[in-house]
Amino acid sequence: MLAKRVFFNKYSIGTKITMALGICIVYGVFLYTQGANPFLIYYEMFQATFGNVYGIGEVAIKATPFILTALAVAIPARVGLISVGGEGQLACGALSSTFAAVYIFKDMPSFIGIPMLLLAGALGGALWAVVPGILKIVARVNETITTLLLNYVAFFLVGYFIYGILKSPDAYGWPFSPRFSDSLRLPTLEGTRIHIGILIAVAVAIIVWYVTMYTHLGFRMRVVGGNVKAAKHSGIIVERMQFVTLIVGGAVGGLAGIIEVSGIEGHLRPMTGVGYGYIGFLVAWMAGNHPLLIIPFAILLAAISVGGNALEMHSGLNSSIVLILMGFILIVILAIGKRGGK
Amino acid sequence: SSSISAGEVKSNMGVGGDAIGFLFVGPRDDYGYNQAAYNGSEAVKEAFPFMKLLRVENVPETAEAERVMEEMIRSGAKVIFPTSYGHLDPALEVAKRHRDVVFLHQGGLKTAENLGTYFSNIFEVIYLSGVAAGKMTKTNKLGFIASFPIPQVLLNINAYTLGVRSVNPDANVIAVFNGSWCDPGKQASAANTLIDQGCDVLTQHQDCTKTIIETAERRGVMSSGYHCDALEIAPEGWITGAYWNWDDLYVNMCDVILNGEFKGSPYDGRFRTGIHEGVAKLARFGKNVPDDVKKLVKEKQKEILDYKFYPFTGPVRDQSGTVRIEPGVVPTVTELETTDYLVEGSIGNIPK
Amino acid sequence: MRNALKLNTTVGDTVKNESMTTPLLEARGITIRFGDLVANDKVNISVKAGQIHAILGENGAGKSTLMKILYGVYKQDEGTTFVAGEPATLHPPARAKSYGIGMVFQDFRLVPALTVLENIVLAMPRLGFWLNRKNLHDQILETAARYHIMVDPDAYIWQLDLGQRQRVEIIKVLIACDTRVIIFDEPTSVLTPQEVESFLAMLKKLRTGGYGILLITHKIGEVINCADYVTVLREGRVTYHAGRKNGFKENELVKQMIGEKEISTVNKTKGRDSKKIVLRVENFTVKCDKGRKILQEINFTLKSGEITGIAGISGNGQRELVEALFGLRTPVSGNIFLENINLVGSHPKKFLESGIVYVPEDLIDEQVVPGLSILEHMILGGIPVTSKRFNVDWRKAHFDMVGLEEVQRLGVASPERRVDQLSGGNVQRMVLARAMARIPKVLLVSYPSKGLDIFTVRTVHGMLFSLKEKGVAILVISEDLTELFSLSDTLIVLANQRVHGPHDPDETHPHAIGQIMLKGGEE
Amino acid sequence: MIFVTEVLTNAIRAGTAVGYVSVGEVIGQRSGVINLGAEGSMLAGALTAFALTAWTGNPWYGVMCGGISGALMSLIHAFVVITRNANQLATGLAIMFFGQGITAYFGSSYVNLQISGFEPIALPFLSDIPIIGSIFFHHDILTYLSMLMVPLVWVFLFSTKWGVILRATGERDEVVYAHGKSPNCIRYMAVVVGGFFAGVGGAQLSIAFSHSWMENITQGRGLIGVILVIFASWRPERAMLGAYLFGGSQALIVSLQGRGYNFSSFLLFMIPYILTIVVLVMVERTGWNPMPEALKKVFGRG
Ligand SMILES: Nc1ncnc2c1ncn2[C@@H]1O[C@H](COP(=O)(O)OP(=O)(O)OP(=O)(O)O)[C@@H](O)[C@H]1O
Ligand SMILES: Nc1ncnc2c1ncn2[C@@H]1O[C@H](COP(=O)(O)OP(=O)(O)OP(=O)(O)O)[C@@H](O)[C@H]1O
Ligand SMILES: [Mg+2]
Ligand SMILES: [Mg+2]
Repeated sequence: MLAKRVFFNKYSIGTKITMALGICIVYGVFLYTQGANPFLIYYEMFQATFGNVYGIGEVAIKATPFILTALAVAIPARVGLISVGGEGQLACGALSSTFAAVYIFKDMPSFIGIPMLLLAGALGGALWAVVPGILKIVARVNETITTLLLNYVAFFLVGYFIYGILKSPDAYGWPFSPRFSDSLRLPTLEGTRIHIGILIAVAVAIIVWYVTMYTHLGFRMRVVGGNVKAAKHSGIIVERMQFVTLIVGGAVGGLAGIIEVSGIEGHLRPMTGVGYGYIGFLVAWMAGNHPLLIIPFAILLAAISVGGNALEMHSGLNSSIVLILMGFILIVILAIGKRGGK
Repeated sequence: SSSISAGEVKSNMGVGGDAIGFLFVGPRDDYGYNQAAYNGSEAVKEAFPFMKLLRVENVPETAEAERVMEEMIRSGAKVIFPTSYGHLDPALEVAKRHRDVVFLHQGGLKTAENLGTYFSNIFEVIYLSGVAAGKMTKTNKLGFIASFPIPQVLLNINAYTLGVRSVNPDANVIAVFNGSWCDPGKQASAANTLIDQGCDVLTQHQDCTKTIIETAERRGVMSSGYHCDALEIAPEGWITGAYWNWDDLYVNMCDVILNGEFKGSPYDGRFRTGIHEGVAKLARFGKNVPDDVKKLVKEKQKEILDYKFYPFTGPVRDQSGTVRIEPGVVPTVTELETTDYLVEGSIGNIPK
Repeated sequence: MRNALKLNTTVGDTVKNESMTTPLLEARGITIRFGDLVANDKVNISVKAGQIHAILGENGAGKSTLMKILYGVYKQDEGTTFVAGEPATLHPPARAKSYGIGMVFQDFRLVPALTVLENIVLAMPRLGFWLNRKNLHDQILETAARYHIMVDPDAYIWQLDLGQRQRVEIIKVLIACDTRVIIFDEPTSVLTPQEVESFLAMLKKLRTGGYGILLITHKIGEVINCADYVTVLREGRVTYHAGRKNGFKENELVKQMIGEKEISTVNKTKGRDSKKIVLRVENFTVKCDKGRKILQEINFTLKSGEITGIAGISGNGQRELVEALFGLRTPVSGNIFLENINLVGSHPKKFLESGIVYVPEDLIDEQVVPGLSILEHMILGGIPVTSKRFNVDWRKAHFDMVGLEEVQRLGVASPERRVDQLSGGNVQRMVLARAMARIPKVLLVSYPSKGLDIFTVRTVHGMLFSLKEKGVAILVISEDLTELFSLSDTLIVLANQRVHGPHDPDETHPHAIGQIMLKGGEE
Repeated sequence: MIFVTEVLTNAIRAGTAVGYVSVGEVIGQRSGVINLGAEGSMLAGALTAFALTAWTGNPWYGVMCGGISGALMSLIHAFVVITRNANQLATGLAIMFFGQGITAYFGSSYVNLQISGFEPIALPFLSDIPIIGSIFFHHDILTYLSMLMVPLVWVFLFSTKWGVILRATGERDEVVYAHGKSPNCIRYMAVVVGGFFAGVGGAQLSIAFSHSWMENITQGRGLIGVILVIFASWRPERAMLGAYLFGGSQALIVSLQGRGYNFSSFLLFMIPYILTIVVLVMVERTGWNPMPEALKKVFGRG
């Protein structure tokens, strides 16, 4: 239902293409005035993102955490809850799984270790979501605010441990956790950095989509999201549903954390995944919280940041040129995709 | 036959590209660490006009850096300078995949076949600036605004403190970690607090430096510099400082590599330079620094240049008085660059 | 035209010196249509200074609509409005206000987070930049004192109960400059009997103060108590007009309101004789949303195979009662026994599983999930769900639904249609069909024929009867006495926080029930 | 300086910029619009003020233009959110990114400039009062203005007709509409004024406090300002207090370290956020949630 209101369904293919072209032209003119050749830059950006396997892989691994943090927003949104907590859930997922990888599953073979790590990450994110969940159900404190605030707390929590007990003895005093043993790293595709994380993310998106669209549970979630009173009248225990969805969303956010660490970084650092939660929130809202639409939007934003390196390198302009492009596209999409609801 | 081809690759390492890549952790105009590196890259640009320069700022110290390097390689770079400590691990990863590309990492301790690290023992100069500051302070309280308790930072605090204490055993260096590399707001805040606590000389280890020096100047206290010669912005309070000049080193490294001589050159391992090669420099003296202080510092500088003196020669004690470097011992690079303590004479704790 | 004449004659009837003055506000030939519905049909009305003009009529007769036209909320399709004899356009409300017309809405237009004083400020058209609290404070207290209205200017609206809020609304109207005419829409329906008395006293003061007052009410006692004039609306037309001079006869007024409708009992079947008590409500006390006790210590039972009707003017606790009977509202005290199991404190899920089904009044707000189809709504506490691979077996559900006798008889729209795009009547059919399809032990229905055409109403009634035949205990809430009489086997009246009855509809005259409803507890 | 004086003085120094944002955001949120883009407005204000001061040498031009550029940035937010009816939180984030990009881009040539901005002024007589004097009366003019601004905003909100209308807009816009005023128009104005304040806050940071411009100089202070409004239960004086609390926690970290105390700065940094949650829980327990009704819609109906 929400998806049906997304501008993707509202505007024809032609309109969408016109919009994309419009953005390209306006931004191209801007680049031109700044002394760069827009055609060359667009070409290089394309090359860097979709021009070869490596580029595609980079887009994919960049999109992975966006997809998951967007799902962490979209799942509670199904029952009418607005969570901004992807950021903190990612951090806590990364943190808990790092603890697990360092202290518990260090020497486990991949086939047990990796699933256990994923579980630990999901658990960490879920636990982080328990806080706003309890505050919501018991103290009736708004979940949007609490999740937002807890993002900051989570960030400092990661710093606390990384500079403290989780600091690796062989990081020469730098704030890095110990490296994950090789058996705990997600398998990657030779020659690229693509790891199975993207498959996990897409699989989770499909599961969420399937569950919300094609199961009785998803149906009941939609009822709660659509009309809490109607849900109560039809015998759904609304509070339980809200609590559980918040936590499931948290688990998915936590998954983003473990995948980022085990798939790419190899160890936890203070800046791992910082900012991904907010981008996930934007992705979710641009996609109207539709689990599958999230994927193309995540890929769009991933492509912008991957192509952004090429943009910066080949234009010779200041790195902020990329942020301008991203902000511009986001604002245009939000302004054009008129949707009811605040 | 496979061993032969591997040998070929080795000898051609870094040759044949048409671009040189530079990664900076912050903005290129931070009046500090990144600007120094950026200026070095400008020198490279001048020296090798036929090479394209690929420069990316604000590369986070995460695996994101890997992608930037890959993109540089795709765009024709065979020589890449990751200039921040946190870029080391990503660089090692990329180096594994691209054996024909040479990586020169600034400040790292781990190396690889095609990845060398270089750094400048700027602490030697910082020691000198500590000597000057120790002479200048009236309150015997010197403020040191640090970012994070990482070895490079701790090393600099220690060098400064040793310098201060060498001429003024009563003085203390108050080190505070403000938890950011470049946040002018936090810097101004920390500077003001330290001045309020009675510090009359400020220095810092941050990426951007201007705010602290200016705040000190405006509040009428003195400052020692790091990263940049900032005499102009603090005509009254400037004492002296340590700054980088990477130009010649960068150009020389590129020269060596582009000639196919990376292997076997000083740069294919851990290369450390410093005051002797002119990468780390002592800044000009401020106008209020008396001649005897200038003379003292010059003398110490000469001792270091003549290898008669090394700042970290033991005994070096930490805050609790425990001897960390035994008397007469000259620590190794690894020992220094893994420093995890503050020396006697510095106030402040390494935050957890 | 006939109406206009009628109005003229009535003007002639009024007190002499009044007849000389021109009406403060007058409307002639007002017609307004909402789609096909003619909400007001050539209505004439006028009010003079120092006059209380009461307007009576059934629900949906068009009273509020007429008042909203006079206050400029709606723009009439035909007809003219006059202020002090001059033709004047009243739309939008800001203009009506500038002509000195004020209105006290039934759903108060107040901002709960602001204080009384601030709410009043909002309504004051001419006021400088600064808020002179002291001055305003005095001004409010002075106005309040003049009409014996008690308000605390510094209290927050959210702290006030409904009666107090109404007083704020009244002061808001009074304090605005130059208000001459005040329109009250069902002011007393939210008040306790004591409050009603002081309200009426205040009205009389206002009359003495020279205001023209238009008063909508359902309570004839109030009309007789204070009105100078009465107009009865039925189906958008003025059907009756009388001045105090002629005297108001209670029975006549009730008759004019309800009309000459025959109360048809044709379909009514006697329930089975062996009536077993299914639901027993004991010492039940319920609070309304505002925290006021709206029902106190009530007791009644529902028997299988019997329809119990609940009569009463809306706002007397009907809504709260059924919500509590479905677990949506926890009672302050008391018990609900469903076949000797106490359900108090359980979740609605338990109530539903135990066999209680509830059809609420506001279907759009409480039953419609935006975006979902009829079929999807039908399984929400309706037709039983069979699962197929984690999912509802929608094909079977579709098949089941189409096959349902209730669905066919009620003519529920096709299963794929989105419910949020249905008309109110069609939503009602769907909800009723769903409730009946469950064959519950107890069926709670609020306003079962709201928004339905005559034919469907008959059908619905017929279905309720056949459910009754199957032994279901049914509770019907309605304000429409005709409907209640035609459905119920036993009637109870909610008024004044209490249950009155049970009455046997066959042995009671509707007017008697109406009296209880209108007069509250004073039997 | 004694410990308390030192911490409080520096709390005010470090908190003022955030205080401007927060008090401005009180105005915006009271009208029913939350603007996470305040971060972008603050950056725009910081850059514009710095650039103007560098060009003209007169910091007052900087403050004015800084405020105006902050207002312009928030105008985008107002348009997308009020006219185009987009999600407020998402739009605010987008504007934050946009603001970061555009200011970093156009600001890069200003980083190394030196300006003569506002200097601290010791107020005559007042600054001589022991303790109080050194805490409150040794600041720059924008800090004094911010202290003055709090009662002004308070008076505006609670003692003027337009303040009442503004608050009513955030609660029940239909009531405001019924009284003949356009809620959207009021919201536009409130958001733009909030942006202006954020811009001045940025200006305070760049030309009065740090005398520097650096890309992303605000480092999330704008977002914190927005969050503090919730902590402050939408009251300007508490918002300012919250800003001082935030500045104070920063100052405390330095003060304690300078005295050699060992503690975790990470835990200290968490305090303002955890405190906000605690305040929210306590507010909920009183049964009356001061959040403007219109914002409740933004924050979801569940
Ligand atoms: N805005 C509207 N759009 C469509 N129909 C309307 C609208 N307002 C009222 N109606 C319809 O006009 C008719 C008259 O409604 P009105 O509210 O005037 O009745 P009323 O006499 O005030 O009834 P009550 O006693 O319940 O207040 C009703 O059938 C109602 O459904
Ligand atoms: N736009 C509309 N379309 C259809 N029905 C409407 C519309 N607006 C109102 N109604 C219905 O008309 C009826 C009366 O609406 P209205 O807004 O006039 O209430 P009211 O008369 O002020 O209330 P009261 O019954 O208390 O006098 C209600 O049943 C409402 O559901
Ligand atoms: Mg009505
Ligand atoms: Mg009405």
